[in-house]
Amino acid sequence: MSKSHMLALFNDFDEASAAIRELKASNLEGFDLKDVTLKSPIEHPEIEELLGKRPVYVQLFTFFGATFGALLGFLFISSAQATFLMQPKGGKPIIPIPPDMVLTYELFILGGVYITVLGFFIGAKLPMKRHKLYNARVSEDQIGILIKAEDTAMPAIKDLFTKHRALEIIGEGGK
Amino acid sequence: MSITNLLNNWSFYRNKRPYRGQYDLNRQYGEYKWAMAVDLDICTGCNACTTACYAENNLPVVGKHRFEHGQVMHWIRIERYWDEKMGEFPEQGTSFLPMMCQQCEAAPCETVCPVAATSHTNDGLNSQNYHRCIGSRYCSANCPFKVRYFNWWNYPSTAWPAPLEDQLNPDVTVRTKGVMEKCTFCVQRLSEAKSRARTEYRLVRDGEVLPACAQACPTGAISFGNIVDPESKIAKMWKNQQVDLYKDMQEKDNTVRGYRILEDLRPFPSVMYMERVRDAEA
Amino acid sequence: MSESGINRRDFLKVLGLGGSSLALTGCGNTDVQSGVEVVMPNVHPEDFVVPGLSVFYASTCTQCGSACGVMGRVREGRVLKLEGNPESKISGGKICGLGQAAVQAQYNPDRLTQPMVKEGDKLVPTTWEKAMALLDDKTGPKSGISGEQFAFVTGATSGHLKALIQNYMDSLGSKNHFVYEAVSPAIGFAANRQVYGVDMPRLHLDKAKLIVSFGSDFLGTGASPVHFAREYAKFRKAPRGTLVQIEPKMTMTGANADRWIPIIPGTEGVFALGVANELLNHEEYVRATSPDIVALVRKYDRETVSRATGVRPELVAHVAALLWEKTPSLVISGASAEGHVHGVQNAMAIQLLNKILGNVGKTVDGQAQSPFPQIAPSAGSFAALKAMNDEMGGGKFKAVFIHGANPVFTAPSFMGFRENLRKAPFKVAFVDAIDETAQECDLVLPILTAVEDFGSHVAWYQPEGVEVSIQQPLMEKLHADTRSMGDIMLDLVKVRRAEEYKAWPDFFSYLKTAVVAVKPVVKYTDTDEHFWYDVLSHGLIQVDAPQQEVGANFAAAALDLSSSAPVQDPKFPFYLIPSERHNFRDGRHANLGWLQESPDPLTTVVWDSWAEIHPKTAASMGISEGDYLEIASQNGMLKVKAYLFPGIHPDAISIPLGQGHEALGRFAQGVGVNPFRILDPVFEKSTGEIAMYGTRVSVRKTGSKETVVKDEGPYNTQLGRKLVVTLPADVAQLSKEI
Amino acid sequence: MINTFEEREVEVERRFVRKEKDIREDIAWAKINSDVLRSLERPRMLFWVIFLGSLALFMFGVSCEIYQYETGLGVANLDNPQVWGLYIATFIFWIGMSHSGTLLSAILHLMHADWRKPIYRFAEAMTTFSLMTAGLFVMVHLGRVWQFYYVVAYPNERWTWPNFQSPLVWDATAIFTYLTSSMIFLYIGMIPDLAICRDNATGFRKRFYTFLSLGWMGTDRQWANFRVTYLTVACFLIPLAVSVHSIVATDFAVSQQPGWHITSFPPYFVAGALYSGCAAIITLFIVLRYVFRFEEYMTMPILEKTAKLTFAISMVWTYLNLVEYSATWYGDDMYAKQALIYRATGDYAVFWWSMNFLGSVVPFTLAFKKLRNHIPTMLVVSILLNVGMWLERWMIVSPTFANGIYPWTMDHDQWPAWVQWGMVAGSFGWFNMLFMLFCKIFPSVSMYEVKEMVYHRSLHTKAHGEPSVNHELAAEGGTAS
Repeated sequence: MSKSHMLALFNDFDEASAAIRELKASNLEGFDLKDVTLKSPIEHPEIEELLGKRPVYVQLFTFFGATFGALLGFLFISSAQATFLMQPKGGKPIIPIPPDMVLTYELFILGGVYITVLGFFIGAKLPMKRHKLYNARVSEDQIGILIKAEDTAMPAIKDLFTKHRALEIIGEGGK
Repeated sequence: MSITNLLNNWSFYRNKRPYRGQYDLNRQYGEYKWAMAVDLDICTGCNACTTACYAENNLPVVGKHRFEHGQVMHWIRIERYWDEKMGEFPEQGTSFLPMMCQQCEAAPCETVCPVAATSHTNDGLNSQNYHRCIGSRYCSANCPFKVRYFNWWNYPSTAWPAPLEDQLNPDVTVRTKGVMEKCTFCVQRLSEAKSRARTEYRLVRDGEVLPACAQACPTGAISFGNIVDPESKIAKMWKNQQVDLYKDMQEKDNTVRGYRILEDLRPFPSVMYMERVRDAEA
Repeated sequence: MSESGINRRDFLKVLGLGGSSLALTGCGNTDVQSGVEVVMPNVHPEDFVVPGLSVFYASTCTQCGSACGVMGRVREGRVLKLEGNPESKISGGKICGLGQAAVQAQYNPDRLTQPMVKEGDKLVPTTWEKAMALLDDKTGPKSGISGEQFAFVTGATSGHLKALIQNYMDSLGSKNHFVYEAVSPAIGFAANRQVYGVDMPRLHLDKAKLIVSFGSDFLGTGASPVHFAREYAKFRKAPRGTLVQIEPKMTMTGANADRWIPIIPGTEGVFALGVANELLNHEEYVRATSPDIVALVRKYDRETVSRATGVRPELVAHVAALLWEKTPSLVISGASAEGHVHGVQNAMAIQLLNKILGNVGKTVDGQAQSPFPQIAPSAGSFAALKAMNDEMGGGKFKAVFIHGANPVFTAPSFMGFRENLRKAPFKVAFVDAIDETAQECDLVLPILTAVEDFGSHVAWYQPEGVEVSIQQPLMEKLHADTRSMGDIMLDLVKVRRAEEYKAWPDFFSYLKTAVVAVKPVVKYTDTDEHFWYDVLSHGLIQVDAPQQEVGANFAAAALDLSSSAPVQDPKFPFYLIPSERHNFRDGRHANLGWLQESPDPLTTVVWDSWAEIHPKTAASMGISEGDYLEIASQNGMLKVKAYLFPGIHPDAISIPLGQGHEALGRFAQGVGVNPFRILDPVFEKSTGEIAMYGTRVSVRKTGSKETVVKDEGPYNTQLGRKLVVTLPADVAQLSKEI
Repeated sequence: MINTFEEREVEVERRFVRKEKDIREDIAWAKINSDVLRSLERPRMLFWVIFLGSLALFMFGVSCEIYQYETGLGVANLDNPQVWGLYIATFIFWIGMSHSGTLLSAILHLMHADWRKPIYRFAEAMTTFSLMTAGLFVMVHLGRVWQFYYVVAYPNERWTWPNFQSPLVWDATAIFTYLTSSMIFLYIGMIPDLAICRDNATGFRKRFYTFLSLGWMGTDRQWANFRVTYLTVACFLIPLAVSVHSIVATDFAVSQQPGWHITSFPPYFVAGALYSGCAAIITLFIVLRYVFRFEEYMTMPILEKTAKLTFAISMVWTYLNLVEYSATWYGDDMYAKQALIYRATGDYAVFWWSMNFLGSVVPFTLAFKKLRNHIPTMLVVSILLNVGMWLERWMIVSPTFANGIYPWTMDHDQWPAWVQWGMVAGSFGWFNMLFMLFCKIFPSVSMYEVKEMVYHRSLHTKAHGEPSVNHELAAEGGTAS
């Protein structure tokens, strides 16, 4: 059994969501909802909901990034101060807490931001090659639904899309 | 391992300075604390100290134009103040104040240097590390006494036309453009004396070493020594004048002359001044 | 590479040189003659070079006449710094700024490094052979010059060089050795001779409880500033002495006074007599004073004195009360009291107070009597130059030698010294840097500076015994083509007296012989050689000598100051005070950068001249700081910036001496103005000295303005900060201090 | 005609609640793309003229720096104690300028203020570039700039570290964090737009945008991650921005100098930063609107909102300023009081009073609706406000040096040399250059967010109006009602 891709472009978001809703309800053989990818010029939390729970792990990265940034920051700074030939300055302790807190705070943010972005790239799988069925119109004003399904399920899906006034349906190999 | 180091010595690293016991004759690397006392009553304002400092510390002569722009490099300067309540004439003379780096124990300049070019030495000096200095001038901005001098120009190439450079003291660095410099209490002399003393298994004797200004001063208004040694003249003078190195604000009798300048900013200077005396009945 | 004229090999050499000279500055060999750093392994340093270590040699400072003993710090054959010689009774291990700067004279970039001869209007380099030949041609036996036709102008001299100069004059049969000092103590000496019978008594500042100084800047400029500063420090220790300073313009000493009293210039004697009058209210003082003097003094009642001096009447009584209260006291007269037509009388009137108060023998004492009159100091005077100038103007001199003085710069313009000097056909200057006088000379011979040369000095103020200060080279000579003044003089003496001097190939041997001859006087028993090295290592010979007798002779007639009232001239309403700066003196040190940049203690002005004017006067004339003023006397005009200075009498204008050079190199030239130029021909009547404070000037605001370059900021008070705190003397417990 | 209840509600909202729409709802998405992409087309002659002018200005600044580098900082006419001069003043100015980008993109994003969407992109670019400009001044003012890397905590065999107590090190760290974070933020936020550019570009530019857009396809997964990331970074950026200028304030506040040693300095600096940033946004808003004909996106209602925001911030700044003065005046710090009196009456009095006038009085023009909607006035006022804010920074730095704690070294007659002015001018050239390049390379209006705006508007309209077949029609319906 081989799976192939198909992209349908819609002009109307409501139709697109209706199409997904119907796909979800259809329980077609050889088709799984997780293989549906929505491509859109803007974000659509409401349609994403239809696609089921697709967890985002960015915040986890954020948490660890910020924690490690702060922790390592403080340890790095204070041990640097302690080993730097022990230079007392201005009557302050060799490891002065308030200045170190300022830097710890900055490193907390630095770690947080960097690792969050790293998490984003991992989560969004960026950078990636564009899908061969990518169509430039989804970056303009059309919404695209990319599905991956068994070849057997394809005609049914195609019908479904056509029913929902898909402007264009592009299959692999130009079908 | 630095984390072990941190954990083992945490309380030491958290000590605020100066703390009593920081300097101790029996403690290695704490047996010296250089301090100064300036008797304003016998300072005549003659500027011998200034010139001596030029000679000892390779200070550049900047010339009229740069002097006008406030770029003079005198590490010790004699200030002259008229009495605020002066009438038509200064009937009680004037006040001279030799001002050099106060070698503060809690030096405002040290904390702000971004590259740690200025920090405290074990013998209580506020050191200036020329080759580490990047010239941010923050230390000067934060110095309440304004005794830090910045090399605005490339003096080594202009200030000593040949053969004047032959006079330069080889013990003292000639500072290039872009670094901060200031009075060091003639640290080159102190190091030499300390090293000499070490080879003889002893401490530097009282009076064995003097900075150039103290050595030149014709009236002997500048006294200098190791305040850790209770037998030294300087320690006795500080004690007698009821000035305590470790106290930010002194409580002293009215009859006693010792004080430190700008104590309200709590820099804990290492230079004690002794009040000018004037015969009010004269 | 080839285009820039450097091939690879040269390039590598340069690299090698640069690298190793960096590494070796501490331990490389510096050729002291050329100053060139020699890159070579340090296996053979010179005897006196201990690489990396400083060696101290004792010598004598010649920056002023005090002859302080100094120690020169020598490192790798270069003298780096001077410190005081603790064995010297004069310096006591201390040194002033002026003394410190001697090393800058040594390394001065504008030093004269080769003999110069005048061709046309210009001085051009020549060789020593040619120079000495020219000298021989003009002054040698063949020239037929007579002693009358020869003149030698020097600054104050002492020691064996003075003896040698004297011998040279003798060999020529000349008596025309003119000892000239632009700022000379001659008037004070004259008064002292009349009163005490000596040039200069010994003043015990440390023993006095009260010092009343009439314009004596003993801390800054006087006879022996370093010594007096040390005495002053003792005077200020418990029981703390009180200093009262009476002068028209605040000097450094005045700045340290407990009471500073401004006075109309020239009326100091009147004030002194007024104080004497008050003192004579005490019966015991009357008993000790001769009746004619009492009668004279009685004329000076408070009101009269106040009118004459411009000082409030109660202050006259106040000073007298202080003198009554605090004994022993010491009354000193100084330059600003002496530099007047009646200067000697002023000084005597002031010294009279010492007599009345019984200070003579207590705080005023005799100096030690020097057993070596031939090397005793000859203090210079203005009168000497005046006499010389008059004779020179008559075209009398065929040859003039000048050493240690710069009369073209310091002689007032009314003398026409420069023009008269040109009348002499052959002028020779012995200098280490070309000054105004040398510029006028036909032959200029480069001599060694004090730190390169041997010599001996005797100060005219000896605090304890007699100190013969020995000067030895602290380094080899820096410039190969310079010669010791002593060597030159010895050569010149040998021209006529070769036989007598053949034993001494150079001045060093002459000096050594002469010094060794002192051995019996100091009861030294070891060998000559030991004595010599002993002397060199101590830098001085301390001789115990009997004290001079000090009398106290006052004649009422000599004290009459009734004619001393200042002449009022509406065209020139201001008194000119050409003040002597402690670092510049008569201006011979203006070429030292350190001194130019060392702020004047009171005004903190640097690198310039300025006119001090009282703020009240300035306000009435609309003058503010930095305004250019035209200060004109009958003999000239100076354009100089105003500095508002409260420590000056409102009727006086003060311009410091020492600046305004037209020569003397890059540090001195074009800096400030020279107030010597505009002095009026007013002379002290009994000595013929110029009355330095007798010139009257007018002041005009020009309208142009420029910043006064000074260390002082925009405020001259402490703005309420606790920087310098003043404690009343009765509260302070100095006796409990350490 | 109002017929139905829904229609009436819409009308009420149009008239009273949302008097004017920030942006028209009938803009077709394709038009948004083409309008914004148009700004990336080959520039006109005028662009090159201004660009070359900026370059020349920048090169002048560079030659000043070369001269100063060779000769020493003395050529800037700095002295003891006037050690900082215009360099640090202008440094704070540029740092302050950077804050408004964060305000618009992060704070207003969290607060769901939709009107920020068309203008935040260039504001954020402004943030990045003004930080880069500020960084120049840190370098320029160093005595030995060739050793600036000593400030960086890099591991080395000598165990030599920077002094972590120094506010300058905090500065360096904070600015590094801020610069990189805001660059990342700008970049991340731009990825969907870069994808649009990619899809519309050809040739070299296509490869360039393809590389930068990282293969963005607008999939649901990408959008979901994007949304969270954007929100999280925004959350970090707000405290970061506040901390950056607070740290710059501590450069002064931790020192003992009178006029600097003030507790309220951090909020005062932050307020000043937002203030000058907002004013700069107005200036650039007007310029971009005119140059790129962005009237449909950078609309008057948005300008008015920005102006209102600026006014509010100006009043915060004024308040904090007055707090500083009165705390000093009624306080017991003699040094600070003398310094304050000196500022008001001394050599800098003219600048100090102009600073107060420009900073506290001129913003009242923003209180008038008529003036808010008058573009030339707004242009002039926004520039004046920034002049005032620049003066404020100068008045913080220089008078304190001139009249510090120590009376002997007070220095009243220092005037910055042409070298300093040259570098200040050069910094404007540098900023201009960068900004102009940015506008020609990257879309200065966020296309996808404007689309969202239009989309949400139409959704909103749809909720109350009649259902429509496609969104274009819906938009039409929205305006018809």
